[in-house]
Amino acid sequence: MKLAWTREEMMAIAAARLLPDGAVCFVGIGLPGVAANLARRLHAPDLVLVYESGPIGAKPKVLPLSIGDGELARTADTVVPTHEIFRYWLQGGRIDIGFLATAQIDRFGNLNTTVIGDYRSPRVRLPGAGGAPEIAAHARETLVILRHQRRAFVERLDFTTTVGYLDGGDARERLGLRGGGPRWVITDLGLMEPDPATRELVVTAIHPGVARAEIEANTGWPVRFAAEVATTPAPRPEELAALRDLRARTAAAHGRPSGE
Amino acid sequence: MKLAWTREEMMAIAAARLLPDGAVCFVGIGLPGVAANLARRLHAPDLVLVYESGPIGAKPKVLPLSIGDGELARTADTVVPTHEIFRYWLQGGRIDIGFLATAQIDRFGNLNTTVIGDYRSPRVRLPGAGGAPEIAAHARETLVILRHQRRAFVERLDFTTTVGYLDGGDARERLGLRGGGPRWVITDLGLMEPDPATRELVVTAIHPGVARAEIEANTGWPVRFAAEVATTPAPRPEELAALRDLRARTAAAHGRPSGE
Amino acid sequence: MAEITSLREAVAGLVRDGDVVALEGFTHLIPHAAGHELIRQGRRDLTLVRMTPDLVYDQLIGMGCARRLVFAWGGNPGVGSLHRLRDAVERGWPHPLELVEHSHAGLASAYVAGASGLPFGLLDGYHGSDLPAHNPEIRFISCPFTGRRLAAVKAIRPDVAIIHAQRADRRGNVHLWGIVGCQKEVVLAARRSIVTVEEVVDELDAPPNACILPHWVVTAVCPVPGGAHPSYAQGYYDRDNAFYLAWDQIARERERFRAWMERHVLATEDHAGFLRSAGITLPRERVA
Amino acid sequence: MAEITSLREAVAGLVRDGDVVALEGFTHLIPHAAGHELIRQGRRDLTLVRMTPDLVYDQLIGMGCARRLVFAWGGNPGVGSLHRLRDAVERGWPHPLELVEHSHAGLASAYVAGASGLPFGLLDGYHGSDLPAHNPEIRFISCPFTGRRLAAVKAIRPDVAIIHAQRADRRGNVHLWGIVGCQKEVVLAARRSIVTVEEVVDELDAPPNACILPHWVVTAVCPVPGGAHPSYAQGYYDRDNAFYLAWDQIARERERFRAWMERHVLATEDHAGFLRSAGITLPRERVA
Repeated sequence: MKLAWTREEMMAIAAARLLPDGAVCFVGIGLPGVAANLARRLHAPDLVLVYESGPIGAKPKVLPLSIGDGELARTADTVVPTHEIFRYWLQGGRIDIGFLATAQIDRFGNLNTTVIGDYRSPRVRLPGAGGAPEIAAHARETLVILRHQRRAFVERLDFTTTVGYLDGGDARERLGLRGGGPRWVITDLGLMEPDPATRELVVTAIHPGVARAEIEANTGWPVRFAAEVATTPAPRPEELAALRDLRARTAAAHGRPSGE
Repeated sequence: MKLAWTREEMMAIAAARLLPDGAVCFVGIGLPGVAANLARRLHAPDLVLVYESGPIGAKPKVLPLSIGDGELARTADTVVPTHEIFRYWLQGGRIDIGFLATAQIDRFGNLNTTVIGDYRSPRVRLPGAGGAPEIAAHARETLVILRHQRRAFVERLDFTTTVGYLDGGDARERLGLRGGGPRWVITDLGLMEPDPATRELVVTAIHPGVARAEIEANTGWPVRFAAEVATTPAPRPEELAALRDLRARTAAAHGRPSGE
Repeated sequence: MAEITSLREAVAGLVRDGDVVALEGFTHLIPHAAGHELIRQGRRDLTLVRMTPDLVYDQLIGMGCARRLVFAWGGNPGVGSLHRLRDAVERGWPHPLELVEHSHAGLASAYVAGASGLPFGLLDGYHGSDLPAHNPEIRFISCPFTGRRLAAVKAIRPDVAIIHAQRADRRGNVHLWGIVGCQKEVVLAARRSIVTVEEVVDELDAPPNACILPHWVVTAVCPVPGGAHPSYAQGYYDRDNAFYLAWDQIARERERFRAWMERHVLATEDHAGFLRSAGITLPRERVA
Repeated sequence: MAEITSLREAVAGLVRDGDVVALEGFTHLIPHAAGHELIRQGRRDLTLVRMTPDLVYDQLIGMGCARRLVFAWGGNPGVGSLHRLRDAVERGWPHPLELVEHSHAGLASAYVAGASGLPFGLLDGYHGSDLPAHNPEIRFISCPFTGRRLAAVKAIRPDVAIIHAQRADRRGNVHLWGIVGCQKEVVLAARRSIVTVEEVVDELDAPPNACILPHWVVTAVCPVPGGAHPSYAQGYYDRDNAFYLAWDQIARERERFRAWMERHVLATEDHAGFLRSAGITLPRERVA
């Protein structure tokens, strides 16, 4: 079946739907920017976007290519120093949703953005932690967005950059982290949520046109499915139109499609 | 002999002379403001005035009545938050001269601005520490200005608010304070400086028309005089004119004579 | 999230007896009108926090609203003593006042820690001073890298922060400028916040890095023109230095103080009524 | 105290082989021209410090200037990897690079500690992460009031801080606005500082609470129009997104990288020469 939308589009739209209007969202680098800005154009015009570079209340009209574009500063309610973002606004407990991308994730929502292979002689040197460890520690809840691939959904992280639920159960609480931890993982295949007791990520929704087997094949551990697995509602025309308009305006401004 | 100037004027002028052009001066509340602003009008037009309320590089045309007057903010190069003044600019080691007033001082330049009598049931409750403890700890050197009275120059402080040389010798260094400590004490009778070895304050200059006996009578410990005691040069006409003009403009602006 | 409301409603709804309340503003933008409203509504047993308790706390203390004072410098700037503060500390009138005493650097660090979600603030301070002996909220720790002894001050997290600012927009975003003290920090450190403003405008049009408190960190915004008097609001009116001088006489004796407060604060409805009753004209801003 | 001078003289006089050098600017105002000048003058064995090493450090690392990198996120923002950084870490080319790795919150706290004259910065961070196991400049301490475990990061005090700003006046007072990152902190934390600016003006006329570095905390001010390219200078020119994309190709192979750097950086006299040689036009600022 040829769908009228791509899985990339479904992923961005499914993520955008999870951002409630009026929430304060700390927008991590990469894919989160697309979904957060899409949400602002749909059901969440008062979603407050906070970027680690300093803008608070940014209202970009095109997707920024970086997390420090001039568009963010020009449209923000105010721009504060970077250290203040982390100390007053994040660590101070003012962020509702921390929205992250990652290179690797394990079944407990721990993230690796540091290295593939050994730290001292890595096979692939990834960019590093950036804001992620403290965003995931302090935001009231965390959303993680990434493409569903076996090399990303791994049995064992090469490096724990950012803590989700550690080894599950109440390990996160015992560590004393104040934020609630990963609430949703959004991929191009479906949605995962932590089991309330074990905190293992389980599939709770599958995007239209995706088979369970495809999720299993692309997850590096024996992935569990919730007792009731929903089918993600397909993108609505206004959602698709808003996303495509955003990308088109971004392409016109930057000469390329998106802020990914 | 009727002098053409008052001892108050001599004190302010003697203090102003000790502020070198280009130095960065943290201006404490009270008398320091008069001397610092006088210095700017005389030999030190590039004296940088930093006030604990936040103004950096203030260039007031009239004496402020408080250390947070609008005149300071309006004429400053920039105004930063109060906590930043203390953390980046003072504790960060950017202040050349900390300029303080006090209620009590002892022979080692320790200061009391907290209570007369017992802390828990004081005879006189004084305003408190304000910025003084850390100004005196971190400025490269400290100047202290106060009227020479027996109740102020005491054998023993009722309360040590702010450390000078503690009990003398290398006690200050042993405490680990990074600033150099009291360099001059300026009064309406003369100037005192710490003995290089014992760090006891000794009189090194006496203002014109003041007798040694008057200083002895107004100091609560057996005060020592340097081997060579200078006579402070009398106020020069341009110094007096600048001070009086400053006070006149202040009176016209505030309806009262000065920022004391 | 900020509600634009009257100061009376904001104080009634947000400040309770026994609360830890911080009215901030370093000489500039002192929330005097809010202090009066706390007095009118008869708040009791407050822990009052402030870098520089001046007239606003002299009034609250003299009217018996405070049980405890957390502070660094308590005087009438440029004039002299706070007579009501001294009367409470020296003679327990109208009742004893517990002191939690800091230096400016220490109290500022405690606010910054509160705003930063840290349990304590760190400073290279208090060495050799008698203050730590009288304040259990000052302790010393060792640097894990150098061994250097540093002061730790317990974070301050007020129940309510109250500040005055120049302007807010209709959503409740607040803009202040000039001497901004620790106002941003105290609002971020507090559970609830009240901001009185000179005016509510359609658009803030603030400079890019202006001191802005977004509406979602402010609980209530209350338009109170002249609400900082006798302090000042840069861009609106100057400091009323004559009032600071006059206060030295008004507050010197218990009876005259009580009579003045009863007549001008307790017997008036709001800040406009207070200004009329006390015959106050806001000093025009003098820009040299 | 700031001397207004050429970038060449400033680098020659103030940056030595083996120095700890921090080039700051968070996406905005990245001092690329200064990075080129460090390369032209052949500095070696530098410890490079930066929140977000991007193209500017890819170039310095690829040209063999760095021995050690202190950082939190090293990528080509919005594009992908830094190929020269990866080549140094993964294959030791042109020579091995020692990493001192932080999170943003940790490195920002280390700068703030440096600016504040504290030996360490405090944050509620790094809990459960593998980062502290690989970075001895991260330790944990206990809160003396609550017992809570908090991270301590060793303060960063660079020998030289290098930043780019929009404007300076003729005395060397510097004004920057928009995304200001940790630039003020890194200058205050450093022993010496170089600020390249778009222009030198007679009067800054900055807003009251603007981000200003007074001339007496800046060592050298160097007029370098376009000095942030391919980063941007708000109010002057936009980010050259096409260059960031192009860099991905230029830097992918060692030979092409070396050839490009030799032709456009080593063979040119200064930043104006670089811009001409590389055929760069500064993108006009697009204000929506």
